Amino acid sequence: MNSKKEEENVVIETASRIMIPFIQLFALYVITHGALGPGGGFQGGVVFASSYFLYIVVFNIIEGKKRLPESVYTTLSSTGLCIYAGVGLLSIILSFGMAQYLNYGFIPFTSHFEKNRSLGIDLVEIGVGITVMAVMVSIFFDLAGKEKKDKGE
Amino acid sequence: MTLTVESIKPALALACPLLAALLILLSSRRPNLRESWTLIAGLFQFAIILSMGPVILLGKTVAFPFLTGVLPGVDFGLKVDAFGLIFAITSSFLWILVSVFSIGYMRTLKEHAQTRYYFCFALAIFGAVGVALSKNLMTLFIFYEILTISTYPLVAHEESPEALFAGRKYLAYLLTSGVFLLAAIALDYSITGTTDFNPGGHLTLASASRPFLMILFLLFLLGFMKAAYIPFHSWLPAAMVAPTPVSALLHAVAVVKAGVFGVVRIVCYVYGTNTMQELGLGVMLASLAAVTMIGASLFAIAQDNLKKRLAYSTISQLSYILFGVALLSPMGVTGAMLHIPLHGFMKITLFLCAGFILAASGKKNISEMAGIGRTMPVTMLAFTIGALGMCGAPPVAGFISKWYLGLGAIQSGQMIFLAILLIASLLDVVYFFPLIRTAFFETMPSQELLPGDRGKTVPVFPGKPQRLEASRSIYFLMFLPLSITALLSMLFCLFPNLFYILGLARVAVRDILGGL
Amino acid sequence: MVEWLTAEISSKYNYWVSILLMLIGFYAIIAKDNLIKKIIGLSIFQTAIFLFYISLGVVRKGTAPIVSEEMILKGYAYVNPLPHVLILTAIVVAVATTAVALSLIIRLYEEYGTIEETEIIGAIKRKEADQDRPAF
Amino acid sequence: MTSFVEHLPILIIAISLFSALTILVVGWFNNRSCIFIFWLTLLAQFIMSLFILNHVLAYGPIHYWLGGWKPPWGIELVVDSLNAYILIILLFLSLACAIYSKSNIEHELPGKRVSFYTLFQLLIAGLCGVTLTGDIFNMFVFIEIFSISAYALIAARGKIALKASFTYLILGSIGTCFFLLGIGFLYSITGSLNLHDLSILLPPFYDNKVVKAAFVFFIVGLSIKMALFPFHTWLPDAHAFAPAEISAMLSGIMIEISTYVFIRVSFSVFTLEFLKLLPVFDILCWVAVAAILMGSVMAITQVNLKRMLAYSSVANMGYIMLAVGLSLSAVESPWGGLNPALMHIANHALMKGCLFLAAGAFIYKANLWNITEFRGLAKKMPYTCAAFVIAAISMIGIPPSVGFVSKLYIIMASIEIKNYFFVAVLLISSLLNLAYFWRVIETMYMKHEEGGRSSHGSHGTSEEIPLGMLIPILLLSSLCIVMGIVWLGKVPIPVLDQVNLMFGLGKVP
Amino acid sequence: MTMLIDFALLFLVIIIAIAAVTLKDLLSATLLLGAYSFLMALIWVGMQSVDVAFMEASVGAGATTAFMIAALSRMTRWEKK
Repeated sequence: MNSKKEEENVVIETASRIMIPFIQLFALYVITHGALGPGGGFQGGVVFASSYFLYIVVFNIIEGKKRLPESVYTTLSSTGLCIYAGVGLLSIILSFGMAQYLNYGFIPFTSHFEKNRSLGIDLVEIGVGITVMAVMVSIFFDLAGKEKKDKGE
Repeated sequence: MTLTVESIKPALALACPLLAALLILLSSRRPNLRESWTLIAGLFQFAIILSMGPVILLGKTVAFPFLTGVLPGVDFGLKVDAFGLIFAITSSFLWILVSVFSIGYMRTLKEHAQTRYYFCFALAIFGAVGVALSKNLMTLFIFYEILTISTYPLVAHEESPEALFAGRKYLAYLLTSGVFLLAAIALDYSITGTTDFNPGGHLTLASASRPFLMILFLLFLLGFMKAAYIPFHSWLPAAMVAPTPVSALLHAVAVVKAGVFGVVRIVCYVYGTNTMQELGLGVMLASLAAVTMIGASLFAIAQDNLKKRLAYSTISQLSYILFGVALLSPMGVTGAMLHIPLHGFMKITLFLCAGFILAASGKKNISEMAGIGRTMPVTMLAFTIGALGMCGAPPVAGFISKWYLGLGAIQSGQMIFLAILLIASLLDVVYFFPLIRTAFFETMPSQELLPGDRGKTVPVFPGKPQRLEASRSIYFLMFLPLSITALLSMLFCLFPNLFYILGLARVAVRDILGGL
Repeated sequence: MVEWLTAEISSKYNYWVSILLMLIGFYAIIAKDNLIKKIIGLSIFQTAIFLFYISLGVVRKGTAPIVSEEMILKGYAYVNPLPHVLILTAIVVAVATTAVALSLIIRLYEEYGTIEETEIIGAIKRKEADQDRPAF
Repeated sequence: MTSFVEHLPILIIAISLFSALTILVVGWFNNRSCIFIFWLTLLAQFIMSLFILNHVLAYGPIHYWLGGWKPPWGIELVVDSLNAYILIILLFLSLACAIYSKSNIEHELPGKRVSFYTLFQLLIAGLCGVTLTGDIFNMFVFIEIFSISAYALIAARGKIALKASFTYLILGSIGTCFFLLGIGFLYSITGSLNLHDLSILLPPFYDNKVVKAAFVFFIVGLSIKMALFPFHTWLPDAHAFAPAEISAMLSGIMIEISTYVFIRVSFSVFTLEFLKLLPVFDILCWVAVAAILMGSVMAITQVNLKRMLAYSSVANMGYIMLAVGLSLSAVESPWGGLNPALMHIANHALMKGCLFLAAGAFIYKANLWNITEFRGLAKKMPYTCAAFVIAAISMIGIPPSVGFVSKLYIIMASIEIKNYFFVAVLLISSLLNLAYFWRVIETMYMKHEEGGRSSHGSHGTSEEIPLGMLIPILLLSSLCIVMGIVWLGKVPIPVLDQVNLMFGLGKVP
Repeated sequence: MTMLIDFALLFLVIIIAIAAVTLKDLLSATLLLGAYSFLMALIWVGMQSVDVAFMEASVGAGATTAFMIAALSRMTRWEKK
């Protein structure tokens, strides 16, 4: 029974192995082009997370957890948010209290104010994307988690 | 017209019991220390309060503002005037005596939770003296409620179902009355913008419509339910389950006196005698008082339990005070003011006697007390003095106040009031006399098994009269205060100006009505 | 009357649909016993509100923004691409709520073995009656 | 040039988020240190809030434009005296609950410490956000943030709490959806979301039906969130079965924050002129009166202490909303305008915080839930019981406690508008409070355990809770008295006066 | 023409919403909810709010559905009554 199932899954596994990188690539595209077109950190993050959903659905949750252990996604989610909130703080710190929170123009990436601003926004988008990805995956693990671990084996 | 002296003395006087309460809590494991705090605080407080007497007699008032300006026109502050000082002197002096008595009583009966007892007692005195020294109704209300809450654990001290029921009844009545009082104060404030006590009153006919003022007076009257007038008196006999010193506190010193004190404040210092007269409220109050005086006396006759009988006697006696104020005549008001301390001294004598009898012999009911005058002669003598005072017989203090009350009734021109006063006094005789007769002139039944009262009775050997009073050294602590109060009750008749009391009453009446 | 109605419907059909959807969602929240169904209802309800918001943006493109001259003089110009951004946030919030609700449902199922509300309440009541204290 | 203090509002929110994440990460390595991060953050936030209050009182409101974008395009944080006041209450109570939670959570949810503190910190971030923001949509987002954290925190205990949390989730979501709809209506009319901006743009449309509908949506949505009488059904179970410090937060500050939002929306967005067009506030008064009576009566019937306290919260929300309802018509100086409402918000936070923490202490020590089980408790836990009594007395409204002061002010306000029915209801409700609190006190102090009296005098049986839990309880209970005296002495009134001045309430001096 | 598509989509959305609420099979209901979200996203594309549509498609139709299926995998599939 078990072996049969595995055989059946070959097609799906292969297909997903091919698809997942593309999904992730697309997610990265969405994240980085948030400021210009539709999309952004959040959507990209969700799309990125959905590649993991696919992985978990096709293989199983144990495999999924091996790929992305709890410690990793917890750290990722905090790192992402640290980037997001930290950039905001940086703008206060680097301008010595002149600029407001989230006023990215004051972060000296380049000498150009507006460029700084767009770079800052990109950074924030990346932060958001990482966080959303991690959080979505963690939610999915939590929801689908325990029972399968018990029954699946 | 009256000069105000700013002084910290009122605040100090209040701080004494509060500090004592804290110290009592802290030294809960060392009974001797704990009880000495009470006594020390009591002595200090009495000294401070008494020291204000001469100043007040000069017609000045002593004030201590501590929180100004919360509601415009209402400062939370203390102000001592003649009338307030009378009450303050009474309660602070009696606190010392009752404390001494308590020590003996509680130790003899090995009562539980003594720390709580002394703590609440100190708080109750804090409340009572606060009521006496309050500058306005708002401040008075605060202390009034503190008094209510802090006496609850005392009433329910025994923690038996009966005591708990009594405690609940006590709270239900008194906090409900507090609610009425708050409503009345708020209404008063909303129409006049002040709640200060003025000797002439601050409510006039101009401030609101007649029905409004009458309803307001009714609310105030309901608010001072601690005065235990007749339809709302039943909490007082119920509270008799408390230990006897507590009953003494409730009946003679703090609680009920705070009630009557409040009513007098309302009549003389909020409404003013003129407004009362014009509204016809005096007659109403007098009728209420008359009904209570006579009704409570009749109830008292039917009681076998000594403390219950004394409770009804208290209800009746309190109404003398209401009655005196309701006469709205100088003499009547003087009588009422005098009756507050004088009744306090007499009633506390009676209660301490009852408590001593209970502690020493375990007897609660009058029918069991046959011949007790032989085993406890001095106690019963003191009791007799107190009882005589209640009836208004000359060598005891009660005579003075009744004399003034009678004069007041004549002064107000309504002879029916005088008649009521006489009838009530007669009834007093009727319910006290049998007790004295039983105690002194009936012999003890030969074979007597003492009621197993709370398992703490001291055995009395039948048939052999024995001086119980001196049998144990601790009894001295109970024996002493009741002798002092009995003695003082006599002295007040001879020297009514002891502790400045008559003088203060005169000053107060002069302020209110412009002299006797 | 009919014309008014058709005019009303054809000009504001988005709103009518969104209100209809809200009612459907609300019905599910209130009337359905199943907790998952309640969540579905909640999702529908929320999405309907988003539809309402988006419709606002569309209508505003056709009509003039309601701004008086006085306000323009004061320097307030009101053409605002905000609602879209708002809905993005609101969608995030909605999915978060759903996730929390789902995890609650899972734990409820583990605890009581059912996801029907009345049965859960019944179980709690029974337990309380047994122990004479809260089911803890 | 912005002064340092002007950065504080955003920092309060930001460090709250930061610390939530830090706790999560640090929790992986060492879950004992979480609590210290949590404490430090809260302490820092509390100190910041003091600075903010000082700044606001001295120099006027702080307007902070996030990202340097000017409103109405950007998001704005506005701190005026109302926010600053609420913020201090919020952070103070959070601090007390945080200190309390160390021992309690170790005992109650040993395995979930890290996630508990993370969520707690998020809850505080959300509450701070709601308080500080000057943008109505932002408000919605923060409301959802703290609500979601609250759902999770309530459910932390499992079993019955799960059901309570789910009910709250459904009703809360409906409430916030209504709020969102209200925002949508307003936006469709004005095209702005900034609170101040809206108040400038709205006046021409006051008789527009859409604006009125928006207002009604706000009222209904927020009534659900603040558990006003007909919508209170979620509250008792949610408050009763959450961990103690969360109950304290829920009752003490969370529903009050919803009230704050209501005040903010009514007075800052729809200004006085609009409110005077509609009889909404009069209706609100009557609803609040119903809430007071209903809550008190239901509280009397409860056996479970925490559920009783929860119903008492329903009644207290009634007090606050009654005070808000009266704020339009009562103008005389000390009790006019929003004074009584704001006072009661602070007072209720103190009292309910203390009561719930004490109730949690009983559960912590002996798993005592029902009032009948409290026999002789005063002997075992003297300090906790004393604190409980003080807070209970304050709830009843015995002077000079805080409860008395707010009750007095609401009564005076009702008298001013000559509605003696409200006065009667307030007074009756204080008697009802007496009825249900005295039952507890009596059981704790006056009744004995089975086999009981023999253990008198033996002091060895004292089973007091750990100091970390005791200190916040004692702190809050002593503040119940101290603040009462402070209120009577009129000390914090300048803040409230500024609020009234800002909204044009009360008598114009 | 666009209006017609709009009408069709809106009509479909309502039908699907009703179906999602009434179906006894929770898994089907969940999937219908995903479809509902997706159609909603289409409608929003028609209203020129691509950004929101993208979000709804990824989050509403994607993540939410995934979560619900994950949750359903741990409990009963059928609604009682």
